[in-house]
Amino acid sequence: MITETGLITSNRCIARNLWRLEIEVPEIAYAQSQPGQFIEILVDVTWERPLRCPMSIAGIQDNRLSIIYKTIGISTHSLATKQSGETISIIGPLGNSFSIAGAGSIPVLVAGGVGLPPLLWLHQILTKQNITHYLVIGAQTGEEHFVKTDQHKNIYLTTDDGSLGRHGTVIPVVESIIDKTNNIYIYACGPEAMLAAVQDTAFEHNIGGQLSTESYMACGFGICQGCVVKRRDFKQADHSYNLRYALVCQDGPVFNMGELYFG
Amino acid sequence: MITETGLITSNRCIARNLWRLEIEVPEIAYAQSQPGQFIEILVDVTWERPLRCPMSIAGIQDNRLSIIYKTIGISTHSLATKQSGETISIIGPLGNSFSIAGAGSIPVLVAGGVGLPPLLWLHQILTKQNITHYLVIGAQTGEEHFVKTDQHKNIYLTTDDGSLGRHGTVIPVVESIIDKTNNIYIYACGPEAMLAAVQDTAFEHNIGGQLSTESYMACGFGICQGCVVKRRDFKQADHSYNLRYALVCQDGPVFNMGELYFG
Amino acid sequence: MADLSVKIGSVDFKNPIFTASGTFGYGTEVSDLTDISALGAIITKSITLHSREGNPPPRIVETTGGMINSIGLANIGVDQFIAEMLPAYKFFETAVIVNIAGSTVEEYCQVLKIIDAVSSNIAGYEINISCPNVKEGGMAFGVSADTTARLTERLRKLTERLIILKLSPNVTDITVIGKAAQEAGADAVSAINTLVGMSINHLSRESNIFTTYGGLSGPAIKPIALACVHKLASSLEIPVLGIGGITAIPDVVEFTLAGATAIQIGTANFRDPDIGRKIVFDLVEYCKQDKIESFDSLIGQVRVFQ
Amino acid sequence: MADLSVKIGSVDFKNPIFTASGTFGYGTEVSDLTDISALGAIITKSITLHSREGNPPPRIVETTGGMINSIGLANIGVDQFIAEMLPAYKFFETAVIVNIAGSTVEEYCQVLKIIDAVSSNIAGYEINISCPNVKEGGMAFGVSADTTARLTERLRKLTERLIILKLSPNVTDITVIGKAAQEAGADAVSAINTLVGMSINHLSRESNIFTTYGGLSGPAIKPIALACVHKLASSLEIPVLGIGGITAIPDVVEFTLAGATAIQIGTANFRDPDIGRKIVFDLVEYCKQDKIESFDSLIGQVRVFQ
Ligand SMILES: Cc1cc2nc3c(=O)[nH]c(=O)nc-3n(C[C@H](O)[C@H](O)[C@H](O)COP(=O)(O)OP(=O)(O)OC[C@H]3O[C@@H](n4cnc5c(N)ncnc54)[C@H](O)[C@@H]3O)c2cc1C
Ligand SMILES: Cc1cc2nc3c(=O)[nH]c(=O)nc-3n(C[C@H](O)[C@H](O)[C@H](O)COP(=O)(O)OP(=O)(O)OC[C@H]3O[C@@H](n4cnc5c(N)ncnc54)[C@H](O)[C@@H]3O)c2cc1C
Ligand SMILES: Cc1cc2nc3c(=O)[nH]c(=O)nc-3n(C[C@H](O)[C@H](O)[C@H](O)COP(=O)(O)O)c2cc1C
Ligand SMILES: Cc1cc2nc3c(=O)[nH]c(=O)nc-3n(C[C@H](O)[C@H](O)[C@H](O)COP(=O)(O)O)c2cc1C
Ligand code: FES
Ligand code: FES
Repeated sequence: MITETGLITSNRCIARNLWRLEIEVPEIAYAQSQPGQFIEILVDVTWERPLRCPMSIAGIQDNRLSIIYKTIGISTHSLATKQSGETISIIGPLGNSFSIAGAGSIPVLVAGGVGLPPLLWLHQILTKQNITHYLVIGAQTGEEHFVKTDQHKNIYLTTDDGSLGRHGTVIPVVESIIDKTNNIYIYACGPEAMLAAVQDTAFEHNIGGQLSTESYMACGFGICQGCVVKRRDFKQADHSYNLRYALVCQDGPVFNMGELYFG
Repeated sequence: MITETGLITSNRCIARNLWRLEIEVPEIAYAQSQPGQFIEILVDVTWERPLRCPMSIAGIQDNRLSIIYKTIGISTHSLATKQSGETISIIGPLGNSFSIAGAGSIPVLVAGGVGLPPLLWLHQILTKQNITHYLVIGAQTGEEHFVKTDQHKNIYLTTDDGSLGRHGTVIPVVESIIDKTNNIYIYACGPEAMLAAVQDTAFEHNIGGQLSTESYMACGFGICQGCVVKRRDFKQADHSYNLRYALVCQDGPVFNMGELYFG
Repeated sequence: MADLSVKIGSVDFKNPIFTASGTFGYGTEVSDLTDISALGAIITKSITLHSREGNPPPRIVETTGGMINSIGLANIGVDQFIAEMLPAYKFFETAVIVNIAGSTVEEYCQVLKIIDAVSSNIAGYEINISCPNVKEGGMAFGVSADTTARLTERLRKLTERLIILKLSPNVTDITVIGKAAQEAGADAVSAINTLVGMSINHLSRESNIFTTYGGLSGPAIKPIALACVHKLASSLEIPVLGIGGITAIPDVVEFTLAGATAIQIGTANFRDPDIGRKIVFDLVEYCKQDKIESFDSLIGQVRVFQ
Repeated sequence: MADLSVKIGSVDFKNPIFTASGTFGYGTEVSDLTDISALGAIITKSITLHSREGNPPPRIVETTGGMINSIGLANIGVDQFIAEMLPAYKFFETAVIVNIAGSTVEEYCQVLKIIDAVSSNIAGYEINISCPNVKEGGMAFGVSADTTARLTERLRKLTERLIILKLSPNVTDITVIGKAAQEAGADAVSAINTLVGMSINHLSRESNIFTTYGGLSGPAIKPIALACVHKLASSLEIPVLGIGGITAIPDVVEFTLAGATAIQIGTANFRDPDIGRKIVFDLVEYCKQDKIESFDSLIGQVRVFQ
């Protein structure tokens, strides 16, 4: 956990309402961040919005960290107006990270919407390490996709409206991968409904994996207790003040398959 | 009264904490604005600050209006970050204006701090019309002065700390002008204490004139009743809901010498 | 086009976008800057029996997301109001609700009687029992259920027109006051008036408001207003008019979902006196996009978890 | 260097910059991001007799200039607190005040007794009678002068350490509650806790907070907090701790001028957990520039007009 003033080196639109921001934050970049971790950005120093904005790390290269964000409200729209050369305060790296599955298992990365950024980074690392894996990306419409389908690289896209890739959710694609592949291990990040469906599918086929989830956060580092999610089995001690809930910001955002209760 | 989206054509620092902003607002510029009138600027569309910022018009040239402002708080500091090319919403022209004194009288313009902008414009007009007049400008320190002393043009500066021009307030200079000149007429704009002193001096020498004053405003156009100043003689009907007070935004900002009660 | 009309008591308003008392003058001041005929109603500055000079300046200061005012019910008084304003209202194409204030039950009654006797152009009265900036009257009424009931009962007997009690959030339980108003015959309540607030200039060490305390309004208070409206709407039968920090369509939708039959725009008028008209325009678009036939079908439809 | 120390009851604090309950955990969580030894005191998350799971999510939402929370007093309970936290406080170079909550007078007393029996490292207790997010306890106490007096009296008998009653702004007259606390023996009061607020997602039409209502905090509420502090300081003899929207030196100065002996930083910690240390640093500078020898000479020095 470091507070650092970052220098914006690029900020551009990469798909409908999706932006990619690159920031020089040497201290955070060299703090051994891992895919799954996130940062808290102080988008504006005014107090119209008192809180920072949590964003998953989408990659780190040398002293630069990147995020990919969707403009949905006040802070994210304001973030999209920032220019290279401006500075911005960042706290990070925060939260836990995906842990690499046991040797021999085949990772299947399942991303929905802005759940993609951390998995893109994981995908990059797996590719570098020459580990065979799948990447399944779901979005509402084709305009939100900025990664290209590539069957040779095992990259599959889906859209809710059928405008690009497979029509429907990511689940049928995941199931077809399960059908033809042994020893797979799932990494999923996306909206709660998707995570719940992925977890159901994993249960059905008795497959292990990790889910990265979101929640509303006031701090991002354990002092507000605002970011709780319900555990299925609440016996495990953690950073939350009570065993029923886990803190997304410290016990997560990555949880083991089966750890969380959705619904 | 017009609401118009203005295009910023320049915004630069002209003295310590003093900035000059130029905006293209054709409709307002051609609405026959006069020195003394002001505009209401929506500095930021966020709601950290809900109200607009009142600023005197410092001049109009073709379709461009300029203001001169001091960075003292949230809105004015934010205004100083605006770049040419950005747009900004303006309501104006607002309030009444200085009326030109009778033929033969010699105008003495007395400005304190950010009371200068409207008088600079008046000075410009008088100069164009070849009307002999004086301009006395007071500031706390020399760093706040951006107009040059010029005895030939009857421009005199004072500073509270003596770092530039005459040491002290504007009053001794005004008195020395009174001493050597007949038939003078005063136009003053500045902090309340200065206006009170000018009014006292005018009374003493039985000199007429006009004072432009400020107050906290919520609207700028008569619907909040927030901007009141006390009248000395409260028998005159005006825009305020009661005769004791006058509205700076509509009955002012310019009042006749002797009209207001200070203290 | 969607049906935007709403009914309060027996009166139909063409849409639920009103302007709040004290933030739109008497409705005649800003005709240069907006078209008031677009609005569902305008609510006048509070009227008292005699013209009031109001509080000394400073009366206004900005705060984070809001502002404090201490106008002190400055107003032209009922006689001048009748002489100058009522005739103008004949030509208004929007409903007018007259806001009344007083320091005694008697004063409220007299003002209402005087206006009611001569006016045929107004929809009704909003009774301000919640002004935090004056010593007499105002909030002293609004914090007591008894006084509220007594005042409402008396006024109810004097007119057939709408009587809307404007409630203060500066109380332990606003529903108690709302119920008192309802039982005494009010047609509706409006909520909220401003919250008691203070501001100090840290440099001069002076209070930024002459009366030390003033009324806080603007987006800063919206969550408090929304809670009051939801509580009132959940516990009363009569309509609730929502007020507090409304600046755009999402706010209007939120207040409506919380239970407001109509809403009032206050502080936002100072930034943009045309905002009410714009919101009415946006509301038409909003209903079209969301395929809403009658906007009033949204009233109270918020989904709460428990 | 200016003297920043302040005295509350018989306890000296090295400076008046405290962190507010529930916004700084137990003081042990953010050692990476700040140096808590700079602070005058930290106030712990509310402690109850048993560990509480708190309210279901969503618990947090942002508003203009503020945020709503409904944590619901989630906490580790007094046993775990004693086992894990008290030992850590031995090594703290800043004072610790333990905030206590309960659903019955008995529960508050038990928690205080248990802690007081084993602890030698704490300066005193802040009694939370003003949490708006839980059904039992909390605010139910804080809105009644009687209950406040009864609770304070009982607690007073149990300890020599500081007893600070934390008051709710959700009342008609906060000074009545403050006086009840003072007369029953409280060493100080702190004000304010959060205001009851609501937020709705206009798209999904759902409440943004599981419990429908939550507590509003942040700069949006600062004017309300300042008014409460000024009223309390003007009517009580005991010190007032100011809380509400404090983010920087001007806020600290304003609360002090209004009458606060010390201040607490809440919501701003979430944006910058180092903010308290920075403010202490800035306070030294401020006093130097303004040639202030003892910062406490500013307490209550606001100039009001009437
Ligand atoms: C650990 C974590 C990692 C995240 N990573 C990313 C990322 O990589 N890319 C990305 O685009 N977004 C990410 N988010 C979500 C991002 O933080 C929110 O979209 C952002 O804070 C919204 O701010 P806003 O002011 O623009 O929206 P607001 O104006 O606050 O809200 C707009 C809409 O978005 C919803 N919303 C706001 N905040 C959240 C939230 N925290 N969770 C769910 N819904 C919300 C609101 O209910 C509202 O409907 C992440 C969130 C968390 C907790
Ligand atoms: C009719 C009129 C014409 C004006 N013309 C000019 C001009 O030409 N150039 C210029 O620089 N300024 C002018 N002002 C003053 C200007 O409006 C304020 O300085 C500005 O609004 C301050 O905004 P802020 O957010 O930066 O300061 P804030 O953060 O609001 O306040 C900073 C400090 O300034 C004080 N302050 C804020 N607003 C006012 C105000 N309206 N009057 C007096 N003190 C205030 C506050 O008490 C505080 O101490 C004019 C004001 C009026 C009413
Ligand atoms: C400058 C000002 C003057 C006001 N005057 C009155 C008034 O005369 N009578 C009244 O009932 N309410 C008055 N109010 C309260 C508003 O009608 C409204 O209830 C309050 O401002 C909250 O709404 P907002 O947040 O949209 O401003 C006034 C508010 C402001 C800001
Ligand atoms: C997330 C959160 C949790 C809080 N928890 C507590 C608590 O457990 N006990 C308590 O007395 N106050 C609690 N508070 C109230 C704060 O201590 C403080 O009184 C309030 O937030 C106002 O200050 P601020 O505007 O600086 O945040 C909490 C506030 C927040 C925002
Ligand atoms: S976000 Fe504050 S504890 Fe997790
Ligand atoms: S500023 Fe609103 S009436 Fe003058």
